[in-house]
Amino acid sequence: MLDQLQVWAIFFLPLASFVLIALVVRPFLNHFSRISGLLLIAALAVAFLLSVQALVWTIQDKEIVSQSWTWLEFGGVSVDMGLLVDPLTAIMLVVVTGVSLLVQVYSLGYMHGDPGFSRYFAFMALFTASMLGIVLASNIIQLYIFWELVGLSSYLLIGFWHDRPTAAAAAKKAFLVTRIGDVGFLIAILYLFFQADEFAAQGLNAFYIPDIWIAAQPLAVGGLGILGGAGLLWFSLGVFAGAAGKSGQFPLHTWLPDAMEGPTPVSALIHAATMVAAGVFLVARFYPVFQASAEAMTVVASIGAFTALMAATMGLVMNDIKRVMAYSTISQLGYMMAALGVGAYGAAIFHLFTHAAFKALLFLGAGSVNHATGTFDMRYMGGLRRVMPATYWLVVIAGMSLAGIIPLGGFWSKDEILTGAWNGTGLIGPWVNQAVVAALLAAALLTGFYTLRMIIMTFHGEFRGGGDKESADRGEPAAPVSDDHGGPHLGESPKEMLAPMFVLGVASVVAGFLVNPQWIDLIGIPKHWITEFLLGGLEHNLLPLGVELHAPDFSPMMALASTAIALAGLGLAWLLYRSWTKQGVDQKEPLRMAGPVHRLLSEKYYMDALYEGAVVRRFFYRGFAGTLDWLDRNLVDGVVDLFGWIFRNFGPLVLSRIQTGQVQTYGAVVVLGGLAILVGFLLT
Amino acid sequence: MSLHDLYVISPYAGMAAVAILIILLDLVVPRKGLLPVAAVAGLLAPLILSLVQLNDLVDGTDLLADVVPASVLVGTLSVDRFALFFNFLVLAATALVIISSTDYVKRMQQFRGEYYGLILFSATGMMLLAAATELITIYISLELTTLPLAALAALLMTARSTEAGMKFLIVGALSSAVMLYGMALVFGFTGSTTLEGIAASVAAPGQQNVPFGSYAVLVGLVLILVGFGFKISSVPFQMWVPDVYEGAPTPVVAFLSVASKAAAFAILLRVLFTGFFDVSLEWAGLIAILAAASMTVGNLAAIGQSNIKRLLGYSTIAQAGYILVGVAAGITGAASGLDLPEYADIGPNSVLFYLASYTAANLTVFIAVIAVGNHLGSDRIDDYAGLVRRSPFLAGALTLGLVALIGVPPTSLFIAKLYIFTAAVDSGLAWLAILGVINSVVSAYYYAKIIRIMFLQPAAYQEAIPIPATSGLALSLSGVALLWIGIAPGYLLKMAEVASVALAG
Amino acid sequence: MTEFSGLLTATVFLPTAGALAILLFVGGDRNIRWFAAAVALADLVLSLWLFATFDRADSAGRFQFIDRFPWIPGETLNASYFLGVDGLSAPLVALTGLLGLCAVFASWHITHRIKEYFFWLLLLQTAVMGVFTSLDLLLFFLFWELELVPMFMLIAIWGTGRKEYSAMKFLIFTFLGSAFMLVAIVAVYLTPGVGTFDMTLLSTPGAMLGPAGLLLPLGALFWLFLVAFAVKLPTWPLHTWLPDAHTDAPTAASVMLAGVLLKMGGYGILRINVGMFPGQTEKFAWVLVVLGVISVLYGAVVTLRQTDLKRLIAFSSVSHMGLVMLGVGSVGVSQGALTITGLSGAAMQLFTHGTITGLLFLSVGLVYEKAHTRYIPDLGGLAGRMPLVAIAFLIAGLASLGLPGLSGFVSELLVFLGAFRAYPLMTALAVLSIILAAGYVLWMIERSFFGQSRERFAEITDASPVEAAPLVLLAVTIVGIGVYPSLLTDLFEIGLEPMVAILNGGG
Amino acid sequence: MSLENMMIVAAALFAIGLYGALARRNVLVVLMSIELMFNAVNLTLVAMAKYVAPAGLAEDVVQNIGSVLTGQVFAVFIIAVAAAEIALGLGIVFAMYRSSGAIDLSDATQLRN
Amino acid sequence: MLVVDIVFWILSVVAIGAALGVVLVKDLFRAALLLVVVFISAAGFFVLLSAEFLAVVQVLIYAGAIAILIIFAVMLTRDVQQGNLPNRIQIPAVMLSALLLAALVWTATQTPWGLVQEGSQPVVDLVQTTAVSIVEDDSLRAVGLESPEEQQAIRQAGLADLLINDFVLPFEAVSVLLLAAVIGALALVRPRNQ
Repeated sequence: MLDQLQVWAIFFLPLASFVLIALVVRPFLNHFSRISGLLLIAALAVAFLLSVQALVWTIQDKEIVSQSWTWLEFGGVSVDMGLLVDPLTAIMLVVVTGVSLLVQVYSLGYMHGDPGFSRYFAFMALFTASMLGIVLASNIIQLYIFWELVGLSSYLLIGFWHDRPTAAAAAKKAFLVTRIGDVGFLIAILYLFFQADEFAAQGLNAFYIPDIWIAAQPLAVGGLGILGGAGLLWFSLGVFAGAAGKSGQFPLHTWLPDAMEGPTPVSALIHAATMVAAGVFLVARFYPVFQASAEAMTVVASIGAFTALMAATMGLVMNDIKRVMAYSTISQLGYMMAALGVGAYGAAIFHLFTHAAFKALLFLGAGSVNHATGTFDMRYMGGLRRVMPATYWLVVIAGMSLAGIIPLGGFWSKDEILTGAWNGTGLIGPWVNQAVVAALLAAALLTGFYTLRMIIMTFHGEFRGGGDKESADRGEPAAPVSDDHGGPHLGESPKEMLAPMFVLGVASVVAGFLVNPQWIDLIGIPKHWITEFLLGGLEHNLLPLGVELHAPDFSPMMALASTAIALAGLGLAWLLYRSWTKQGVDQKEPLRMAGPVHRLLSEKYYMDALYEGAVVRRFFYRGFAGTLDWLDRNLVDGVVDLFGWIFRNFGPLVLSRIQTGQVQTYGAVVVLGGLAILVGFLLT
Repeated sequence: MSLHDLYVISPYAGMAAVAILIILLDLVVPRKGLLPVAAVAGLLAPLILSLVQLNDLVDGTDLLADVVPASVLVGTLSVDRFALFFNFLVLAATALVIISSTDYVKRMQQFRGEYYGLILFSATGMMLLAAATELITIYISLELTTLPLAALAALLMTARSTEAGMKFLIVGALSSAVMLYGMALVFGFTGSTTLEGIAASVAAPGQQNVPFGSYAVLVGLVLILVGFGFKISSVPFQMWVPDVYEGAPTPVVAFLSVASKAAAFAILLRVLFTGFFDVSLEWAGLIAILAAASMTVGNLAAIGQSNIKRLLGYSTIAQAGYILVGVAAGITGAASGLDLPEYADIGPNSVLFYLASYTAANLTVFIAVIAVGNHLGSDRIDDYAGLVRRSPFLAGALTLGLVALIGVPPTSLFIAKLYIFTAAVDSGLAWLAILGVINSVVSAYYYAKIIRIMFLQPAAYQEAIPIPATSGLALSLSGVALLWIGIAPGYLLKMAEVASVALAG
Repeated sequence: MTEFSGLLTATVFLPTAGALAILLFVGGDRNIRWFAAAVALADLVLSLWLFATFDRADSAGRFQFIDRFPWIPGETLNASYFLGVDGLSAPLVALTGLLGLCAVFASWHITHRIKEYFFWLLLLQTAVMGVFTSLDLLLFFLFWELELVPMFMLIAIWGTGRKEYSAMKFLIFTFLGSAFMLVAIVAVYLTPGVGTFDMTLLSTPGAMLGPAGLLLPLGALFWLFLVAFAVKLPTWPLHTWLPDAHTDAPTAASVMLAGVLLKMGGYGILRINVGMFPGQTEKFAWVLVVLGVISVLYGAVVTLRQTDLKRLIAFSSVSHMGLVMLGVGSVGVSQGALTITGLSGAAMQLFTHGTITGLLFLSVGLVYEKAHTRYIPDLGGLAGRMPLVAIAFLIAGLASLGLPGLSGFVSELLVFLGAFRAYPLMTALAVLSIILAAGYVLWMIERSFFGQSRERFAEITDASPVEAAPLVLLAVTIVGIGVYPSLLTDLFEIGLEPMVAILNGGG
Repeated sequence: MSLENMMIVAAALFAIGLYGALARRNVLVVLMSIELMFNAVNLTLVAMAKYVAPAGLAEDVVQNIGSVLTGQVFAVFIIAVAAAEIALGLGIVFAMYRSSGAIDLSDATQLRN
Repeated sequence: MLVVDIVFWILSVVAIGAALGVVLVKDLFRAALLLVVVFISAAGFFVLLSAEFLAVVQVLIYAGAIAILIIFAVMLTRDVQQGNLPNRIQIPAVMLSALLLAALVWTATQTPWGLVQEGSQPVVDLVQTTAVSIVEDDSLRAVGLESPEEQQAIRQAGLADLLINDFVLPFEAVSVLLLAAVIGALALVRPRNQ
């Protein structure tokens, strides 16, 4: 009972902070808005500790008895709000509370002086609570609820500076694009209810996640096969659509770069570490279902790999530091999806874990840089290495981790994905595995390139004027584009900001190896601890499909290859950008020599233009909706008004001809009427 | 004539006597304000007499039945509940019209006695009409109803008023000539002028393949219907209505639109149901078509009218159409595939109920129009702009009346329409019911237009419109009546039901 | 035959009494306002009391708080005054009470002909309450029609824009619809062997199949009723009165119109079409679904094109009310037993949409009152100037797009779940509307509340306490239902269970 | 001379009266024409009284003999009413003449749509 | 019989001709005079139809009173007369009248009228003429009425008797009607005070 309460507390602590901030602090204590931040940090600190506690319990295989609360009951099925704590959950709990805690501490400095300080922390609290809700949910509808609430928080936080039109538009776009995916998710849920009677016949609840796992186990291996065949495939694809929307997978990735309009810590927490990873989590959560469908797995793998590669190419040419990171995030999420698709379940979550650390750090670094320069445009940065050395080195560590340089965290997880993909699980066709590996390796090359390009443009060379120069170039009066309201000041960031970055830096360096030692049992941590731990949890829940559920052994060849490729990417960037930094702002981008390709990439493959310009605006909004609206105004109403016109003009047009005032016509009509009646009678 | 005969005709004689007394009073009393008081007080006489008769009727169907020796009145008159129902209706309408006229009549320096007298004469005719069962009596009563109204229409002596009187007289005389020819033919064929005798003759098998059994009855009945059609203002005999309504003094129009119409429907029912019941399957179709035409033409024409009296004229044509639905629905047989007609469960009683409800509603409207017109000196709808500011009471009452005419609950005509359309559906005339309902919707357009103008348009003048106590009283009475019928229609329904039993004999 | 507890009668007629009192006794703008608010509050308390004390036990009668006595006795029109609530109507009565109070508060700024205004407003409330509680068809129709005049007046006098045209259109459309209903009511009554207007009797299986056969085919009756309700709901293609009426109505009228008047249509479909013609409902379920899906999608698409805030919300109502049709269409389930899900969702949608559009219209009313425009391209940046209104609008907007945790989600989910079992493909199409809904709601919020705040809105102030009261009331309801929907669904299920049982038994 | 012949002559008079009532502008001519129509009806009625057996006459001529006069009675009443009608009609003609100075029906069209 | 027929045809020609004159003659005064001719020929018809009493009434009321009234009216309104002009709907009026005539003639000829049996016709004629002649026993016997009871019944049958018995109600009503009409007419023609 106590266990259960403690786990619930992880969720309720941030929620309570949200309620407190929204209903008490913001309306009544807004002068002491700092309370909001401290409140949330305190809550998250406790939540983090409880999460660690939960992790420990899970490791110890301690059953956390969960009671559930019936939220809604209809048609013989009840929607019970409950807890589902398995290894996946436990790790996600730690990641979410941990990163969130650090980001909140960072925000304390970053958001200092913003008039919406309390609102910011309220939203952050809501987000964290919702994210934890997703992670803890034992019921698919419960999960969907928090899934949407996470989308809401993301919307609110991207549009935090709602007076900026771009931020408002980006928030809307984020919500809308993810919602397209959610339609799939929702239809998947509807399909479950469609089958609810068959679930019930086996004593299962169609919405209870473990029951769904059971239902999806094929008859061939002794499962129930309630979900099977086309139904299972469509269910999986529906769930994946939801995941793809949240995780920015092609073709629903376009919202994520725009989402960088939000405050940078938001990008760090939501659009790098946690929420976007929720898509990966969702697929992982329903992995037992996906696994039963080779087609679904193939789709997940191909989309993931393709996204990883494609997003990386766009990352090459961006000038906005956060957009580079955003494309990088999409790319890395593609890695994770691909990993899930090829069956490297443990590796995918492991990568999620390491990625959370280094990508959050990168974003916080970007925030720090912005804090100093007042811009996100790397063309106006440069030379920051000297003024903010701590930031510089932390970003370098995170960057190298991203690029996959041994022995940083990113290396280990990426390597395990590649190995897993290379080995395959036999669930999907081998050609898919090969294609995935090829795409991921190509992406690794590009990752190295854009990472170093970003570091060089930002930190090396001469300082190129920052936000002031940018405004001047645009011909705007010095309207600070800066996030923070203290005004740019070229220098190191305050301690509140650096401290969390430092913690993340440490994590980026050591965590990868510590939690997942490849060769040896390291100081009591067993080999392949995290992947085995996760796979253990998974094994619990599914019937053997003849699939090897163990982490692949470390493959030196793969490690060598990936490292070489990463280094190649770094080297290429060094060659191209080393000299560029010495010159002025107007220097031509070296990549421009790629000509149309550069343009294609800069224009993001014209996908935004296609979606927003052609499909949504021109075809749908102007064409389709416009036509319907016109018809609605003119056709239906027109007919109605026509009747009105006829009625109104009956008098003037018809009546005045007959009702002339000449009384004898009246008499004539009387007689005519009588005669007409007679004739009528005689005719019938 | 025996004493009993005198008792039987006493309400009618009483009414005529009141009329004569008022005219005499006019000659001797200098204060003309007493006249309406005397007239309304005088109405108590026929009222009480009618009540006494009603009391006597508890077990019988007709005051003249079972009288020994047989009364000389037998055949010409049937003082039954049906007739008494209309006595009360006509008396109520007459009283309200007289009360609401008092202010209006002040315009006339002279002839106030004649005015009230003629109204009372006409009312005498109406009451007789409801009781008449013989063609000659019917004809005389009809003329007694019509001729004073023609004089009244012209009584303002303005060009418009005399034009209205003239039109009413000419169309009226023309249709009564046509009707007379019809009566002659019917008389000639059946050899009788009593409805009873006619019914007996009509029931006999006639010529093959000739509607109504013979050309004489066919042509005769159609020509008679022309005359009645003129009185009830049914299409296509309706064309005089808007002109006369516009030109005649408003209280007279009010009287014309309710009492005269009610009496005409009474005789229509009496003739058709008592005299021509055996051929009813043939005339029911005709009545249904007339109903459909009246509703539709009346409503379509009313849209776009700018004079409220004219609009109400068209509206009354449409209302006649609704009532005709009830007449047509009185007969079943077509629906049940029978060769012989049968009395419908709901038939004439729906007509009676509708007439009473309509009287309350239309009088409410007209009394308000009289009061407004008196002050404004205009009947243009546009001049009603902002009425609600100038006289909330009048605007409210007028709205109530108009809403009732649309047929919106909880007003009298809602139940009445419901009842009459119920009758139609029950008699297999669902199409007519649907058409009627659609027509009600169309009518909402122009009734609501008046409401809209009263409530929405800014008033050209701001000064309040005083409401004379008499108009206030009359409005309250009719308004309460229409609400009362709408909310608790049980009693009136019962009365109508009992009254219509007399028709079936 | 005669039963009288009086509570329901009091709930229904208290506003009328208040209206008459205002007309006759209360003077002074301030007094009138507060008096109206007191009446509305008292009525809310009564309706909540009904809601709270409704006996949910299995043993309790289906209809409770019955007030009944003969109204038009006799053979020709055997009607009674018969009020009562069941699980379906009790929440709707509470909703009416709630929105009634909000409407009074929303009318605080009215100074033009204030006496009449509150008279009509309170009268309207009686009419709507009457519709939800009548158990006699004739009485039902009476209240149904009674609502017309007050609404017409409210739009035509206190409206804006082409108010008279819109009021007239509203009147004619609704009147036309109810004309069909009247014919149906009469035909039902006259069906040999029926002879009653008692809705509880008519809802028993086979009640309409008299021994001597039918007067009109059941299908015809079903459609006659449906047309009336579809106009009110409104369903495509009978919806065109709604945008005009909403756009031009004053705030309080919009609130009542969208909040409860449209619900009368949905209630009618559930109570009469489903309750009395279960077989026909099953037979024509596919038509309902097709109409529902068209309404949902068509409404949403056309909504996207609107530039007037109120018109936009109005069209979104078309879309959302399509979901009611869709939910009712769930009875067309082809395999397995029918569950209550879809119907329950439809009923929930009535309630939740009532609160949501109510709140939307209240907020828009405040925007219009302060900014003097509802034209979206002219607005912008209002969130900074009127955060309270912006939050209220945001909550309502998000609820409207079906965000979990807010009330709209529950009803949409239930409708989709229920309908998917019957018509998976059509329902999947309807699910697309959640994208469109997000599109127009967020676009509206973005353009009117977000963005740079404009010079000319510099003087705008946030909602005053009186203005904020209804916002808070509705926002709390929306969140409350979103978090704890069982409060309502349980009750709706009590009300709908007998219908489902009949459908399953007869199907 | 027979019933048919008399009726045909009466019908001709009726039709002529109708024509006059409908097609003549002068209100006095119209009134006269209406009198023609009444006369035609009277002729018809009297002819019927003479030639058509009233109800019951076939059974017992003597007992029901009074009913052979019904047609004539009808005619008497019509004559009386016609007199009243013409009197009132002329009254209205005078009133009209005084108020608008014209007795032409085609000019009396103030009231119209 | 021949004489009666000849008279009938002469009267018919006169009546129809005069009636046409009434509606067609341009001079109103002549029209009014022709109306008198029609009235008098109608009285002639009445005599032929054994309604002597009616013939008298016809001459007295129509030719005597009504026609004189109309002639007065014609003379009083002489200043505004432009003669007897047709209006615009003359052609439709002719057509309508012709159609109505056709309908009425058709009805008259196609209806199986229940005619008086040959044997009863003399009795009927006798009764109908009693209004203006004294019934002699001879004439009663001449039509085949022999018994005193029958003779008594015939003697009692008469218009006056009917008017105060079977038709007493319309009789009283028509008197009220005449009164009302007179009051109405008087109110309309009396000079105004102002």
